[in-house]
Amino acid sequence: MPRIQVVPLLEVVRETPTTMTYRFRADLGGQPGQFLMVWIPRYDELPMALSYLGAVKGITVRDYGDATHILAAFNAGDRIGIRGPYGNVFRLQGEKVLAVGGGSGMASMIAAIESFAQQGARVVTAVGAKAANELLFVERANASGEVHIATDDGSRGFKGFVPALAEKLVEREKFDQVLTCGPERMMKAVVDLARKHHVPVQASLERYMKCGIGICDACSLDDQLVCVDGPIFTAEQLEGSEDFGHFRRDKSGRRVAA
Amino acid sequence: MPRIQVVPLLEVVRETPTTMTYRFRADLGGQPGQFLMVWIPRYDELPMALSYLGAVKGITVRDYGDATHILAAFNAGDRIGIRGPYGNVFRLQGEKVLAVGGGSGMASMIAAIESFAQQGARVVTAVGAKAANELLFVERANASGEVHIATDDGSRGFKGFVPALAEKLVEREKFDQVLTCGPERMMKAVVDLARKHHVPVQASLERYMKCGIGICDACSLDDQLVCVDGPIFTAEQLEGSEDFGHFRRDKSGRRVAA
Amino acid sequence: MVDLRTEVAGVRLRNPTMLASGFLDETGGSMARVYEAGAGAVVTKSIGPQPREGYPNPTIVELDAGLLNAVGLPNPGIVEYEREVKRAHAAGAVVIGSVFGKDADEYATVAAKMATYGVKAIELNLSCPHAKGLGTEIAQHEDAVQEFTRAVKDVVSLPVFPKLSPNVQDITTFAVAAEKGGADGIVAINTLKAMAITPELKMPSLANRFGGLSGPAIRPIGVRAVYDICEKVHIPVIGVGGIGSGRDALEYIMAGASAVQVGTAIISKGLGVFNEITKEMASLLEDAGFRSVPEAIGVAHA
Amino acid sequence: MVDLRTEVAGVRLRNPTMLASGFLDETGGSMARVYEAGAGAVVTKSIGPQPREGYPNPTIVELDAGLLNAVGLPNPGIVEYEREVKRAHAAGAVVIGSVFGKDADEYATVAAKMATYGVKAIELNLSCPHAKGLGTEIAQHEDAVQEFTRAVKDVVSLPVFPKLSPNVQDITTFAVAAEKGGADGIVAINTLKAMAITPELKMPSLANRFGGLSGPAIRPIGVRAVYDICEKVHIPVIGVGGIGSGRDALEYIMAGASAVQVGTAIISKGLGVFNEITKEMASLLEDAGFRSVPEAIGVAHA
Ligand SMILES: Cc1cc2nc3c(=O)[nH]c(=O)nc-3n(C[C@H](O)[C@H](O)[C@H](O)COP(=O)(O)OP(=O)(O)OC[C@H]3O[C@@H](n4cnc5c(N)ncnc54)[C@H](O)[C@@H]3O)c2cc1C
Ligand SMILES: Cc1cc2nc3c(=O)[nH]c(=O)nc-3n(C[C@H](O)[C@H](O)[C@H](O)COP(=O)(O)OP(=O)(O)OC[C@H]3O[C@@H](n4cnc5c(N)ncnc54)[C@H](O)[C@@H]3O)c2cc1C
Ligand SMILES: Cc1cc2nc3c(=O)[nH]c(=O)nc-3n(C[C@H](O)[C@H](O)[C@H](O)COP(=O)(O)O)c2cc1C
Ligand SMILES: Cc1cc2nc3c(=O)[nH]c(=O)nc-3n(C[C@H](O)[C@H](O)[C@H](O)COP(=O)(O)O)c2cc1C
Ligand code: FES
Ligand code: FES
Repeated sequence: MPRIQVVPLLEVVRETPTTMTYRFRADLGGQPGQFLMVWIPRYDELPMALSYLGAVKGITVRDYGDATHILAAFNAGDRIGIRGPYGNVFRLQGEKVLAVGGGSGMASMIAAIESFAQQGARVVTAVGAKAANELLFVERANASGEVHIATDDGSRGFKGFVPALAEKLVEREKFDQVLTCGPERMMKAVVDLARKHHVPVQASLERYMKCGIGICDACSLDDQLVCVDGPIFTAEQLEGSEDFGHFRRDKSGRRVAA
Repeated sequence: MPRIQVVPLLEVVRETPTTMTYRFRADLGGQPGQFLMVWIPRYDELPMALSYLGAVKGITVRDYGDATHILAAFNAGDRIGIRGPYGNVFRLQGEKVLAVGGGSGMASMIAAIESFAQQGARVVTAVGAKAANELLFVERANASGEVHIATDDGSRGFKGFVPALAEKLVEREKFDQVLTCGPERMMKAVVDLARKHHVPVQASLERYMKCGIGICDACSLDDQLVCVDGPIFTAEQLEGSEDFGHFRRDKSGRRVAA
Repeated sequence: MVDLRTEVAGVRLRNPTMLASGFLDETGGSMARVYEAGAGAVVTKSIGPQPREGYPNPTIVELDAGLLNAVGLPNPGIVEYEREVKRAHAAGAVVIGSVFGKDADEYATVAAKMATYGVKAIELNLSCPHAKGLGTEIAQHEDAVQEFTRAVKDVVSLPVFPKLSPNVQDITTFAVAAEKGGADGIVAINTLKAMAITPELKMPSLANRFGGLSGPAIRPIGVRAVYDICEKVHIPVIGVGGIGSGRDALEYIMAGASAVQVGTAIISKGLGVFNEITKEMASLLEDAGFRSVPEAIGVAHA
Repeated sequence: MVDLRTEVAGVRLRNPTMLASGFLDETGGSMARVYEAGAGAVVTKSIGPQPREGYPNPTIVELDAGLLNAVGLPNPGIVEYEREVKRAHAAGAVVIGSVFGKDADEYATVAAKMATYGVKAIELNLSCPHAKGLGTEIAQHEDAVQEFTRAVKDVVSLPVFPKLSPNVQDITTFAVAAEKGGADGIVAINTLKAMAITPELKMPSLANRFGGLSGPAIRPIGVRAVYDICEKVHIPVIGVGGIGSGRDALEYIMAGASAVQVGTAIISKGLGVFNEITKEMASLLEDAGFRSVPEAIGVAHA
């Protein structure tokens, strides 16, 4: 049996001007934080977090570059290829959780937010975006706990970057853990502040991927592989990393500024 | 995982001047009537019935031609390759069973004789051989029921062929089924007499085999394959057969006299 | 409902599956049974001029990803084989006669005789990777493929399908040679040169040491061969190698095959494999919006 | 206890397993980790003169019997790669540098540079089946294999191991050419030309359409290649293709390999595969009465 499943899209939902959710039925499991390799026929195959885990799975994709732009024009009935789920899982530690999401990073965390709330945890989510209309999954997060908002332009909530908002929340309340996903510099700031406040943190990293299954070395971060050792790393794992927040690999494997 | 297991012989037991039992541990199941393909390294690979089904399996082999003659010189510690078990199974039908074995044919039936007896059936075995010292598994059959003996030279028991002895037993007592294994002409006689007396019969046939798994067509009998449809056939299946008792295939696939 | 009928060089098939040569086709009884089980056609065992015993056992080794064999072309010879073809025809089977020989003459002689038995086409086994000194070895050169094909075409008025070996640098040059020799279609692929060793016995697992690999392991190699060949020739191609499902069959068909052959999958799926393949193929074709098999042939080249 | 140490053309190995080129060897961190996980040596990704992005995704397709890939030789180029080799050496790894180029000169230039990084041997990738216009395609001719090998031998004083393609009629003629070119050892085999089609999308599964097949599917093909090569050359052979267990490794060693490389099995077994292989190998060797790896090399030829 081939590991790739071809699935027709059941529904395409616009979440923000630049972000769409694609829903489909697939014969696979999937836990919070895991991702699929998504084949956009004739264009590319990309890692995408599972933003819906139920019988009808979902991915939520920002129209970002060439392939995601093509995907943005897909409609219900169009077919994509998927394989996975791959990667490790967000783990609930304790009872009070702060989730800090930037931009499309919310797509990787929303399933964890919902799952942790369902397990009885208090989940506070700090959502950041450039502007109000780019905020992702505010309602889903709200239905699972408390939501705080930051926008770069101040069009909604706190004006500024979401790590600064997160710091306020951490100072206000003692959390048992912090989750984060978003641009790497943002995550670096969140990891640093969590470390400062002695709160355990799990950060979901993004790296260019080819295989998704731990052989091609495209996704390496120091001597870790984001596809199989991650995408979720703890502060301890990232401590002393030469790459995190600083370097990534380009398609040729060259180490370039992150 | 390769399907061939290499096993050291734990024990080699002489059963008759020309027949030896080889015992070995193997990671496989096996039910009464099934066979293994037995690789005699550097010589041949041959089908052999499982004459012992427990944790320590066994095959019982007549020193007959080239390869079995080589095997006759094997000792404990020597290694053979085995694959299987293959083929269908002797089935208990009713409560009174007559087993009719000729020569090394007892090797295929003895596990069924023991198993049927254990399930509570009355098992009467008619064992035939050229001479008294060639009788196989008389004691094991005796421990599982009643034994009657026929030898061609009259050196023990009934003087004559075992089908004639079987006919007497069938006339004496109403059996629910007949099992038989031995030279094909003998089996033909047994099948005919069982049919005459309206007793269901299961005959375990022997054909030259290559694959043992239903692809090479070496073992065909009319449009049946002895390796996967057999080796055990009912009188109904053999009724109208052009081959049974008359023709077999040689190694080139030519149809020759049985 | 998808129409599964197809046609290869004038040979009409109720569905695009055929029994591959060397599987349950030494006897007419078995061929009849395979046809009754749903195959669109049956290809005979490769038959030579004389009876041949083949290699000693072990001749077959099941591996994790495929089957290794060195049966060594056992066959009862073309004279005796008449009986088997007749038996298969009596059951209504569409029979394609596979032949081999040691040179062009022998191929032609055996093929001519096979043609008189009423088969619908001749397959030339130019590709058995483990039979020394037969045409199957000679045919590792493009010239020989062209010559043997021509020799057979000259003596039969049936479609002729040379079956090619993947054990070459570029199989398409052989396909082109066959086409030049007058072939009406190409069969690809035969088994790959391979070997297994049983470490516990410190020796090769086959009596013949070397053998040919078939089954799932070789499907991607066969699909590529068919795809490549279809870009170079104008005659139909019959795909074979590792097919065990409708999906597998469609890989070949979309790569350009007009029909497919099935062998090793019989081990795991039994003769039900033919019906299973045609059923799954029909449902996948339907999902993809095709109404017939010919519509799907070669679409992956787009 | 069986002594697992072995040696290939003077390169001493703590055990006969190596990481195959193309797996977790684009970065020094990963190579260090693989060595720490138990590999006897690590072979680098094949490195060329310039950075190269490789093909677009999908570049990898998992099939039932193996892995199909067309990554297209992505690599950061020989200059930048120094950093990665240093990082691997810092962890004590035994590193073999794999190189490619578009002609003999480029092979020699890249190899010479690689040699200055302190690697223990040079592997020449003469065999990638899906990179057009590179030496890997040119090297489908015996002359080129001899020439490229010679060119590299002329500029480095390390052992040189050409890695051969199975996509040829007879791999032994290439091994002989390599030996004539001065090779110190042969690596066999690279992946087989292959293709997969996704019927639901009516198109090839790889962006590059074609790719190379690795994994369990190709083990019997690799074992045969190694067996055949060992009958024709007098230099050591390193076996690669579908090895995932100690038993698999011993098939190659008994066929004549002095060491083995492991790639695709990492997918299913993770990096623990190296320890798993050496442990199982030791136990099978012990059962078979061998006290060291070299004693078992080539015993299946007896
Ligand atoms: C584990 C994981 C989960 C992700 N989940 C999501 C998600 O849920 N939603 C979402 O919108 N994005 C997600 N991403 C990021 C997403 O994969 C990239 O943004 C996307 O690949 C950009 O593709 P593109 O072709 O449109 O851009 P391109 O024009 O190809 O490139 C723009 C940039 O995107 C990145 N990129 C391109 N291809 C890949 C690739 N194969 N793998 C990783 N990064 C790549 C590179 O940094 C590149 O410079 C995830 C990434 C990872 C690693
Ligand atoms: C299902 C089955 C179960 C069997 N069980 C037993 C058993 O428990 N004990 C036993 O002693 N014998 C058994 N046999 C018969 C046994 O396989 C043959 O007697 C044996 O193969 C003879 O081998 P040889 O090399 O010594 O003789 P050879 O010199 O090779 O040939 C002698 C004759 O043996 C037969 N024979 C040879 N090779 C094979 C083969 N691969 N398959 C079938 N027949 C062959 C042929 O009729 C041949 O003419 C069984 C056969 C079958 C089909
Ligand atoms: C046991 C066996 C016998 C074969 N005999 C022949 C043969 O006689 N002639 C032939 O052309 N191909 C022969 N083949 C090759 C098959 O016809 C087919 O090309 C190959 O097995 C690949 O298909 P598969 O993967 O479906 O088995 C044989 C293959 C096997 C395994
Ligand atoms: C993703 C991938 C990348 C590869 N890259 C290279 C390479 O750069 N150079 C090379 O010589 N071989 C390369 N190969 C071939 C492997 O080194 C090896 O020869 C082949 O995969 C067979 O071994 P395996 O079955 O253990 O994987 C690559 C294989 C794969 C699957
Ligand atoms: S994407 Fe290939 S190793 Fe992670
Ligand atoms: S032995 Fe091969 S089909 Fe029965």
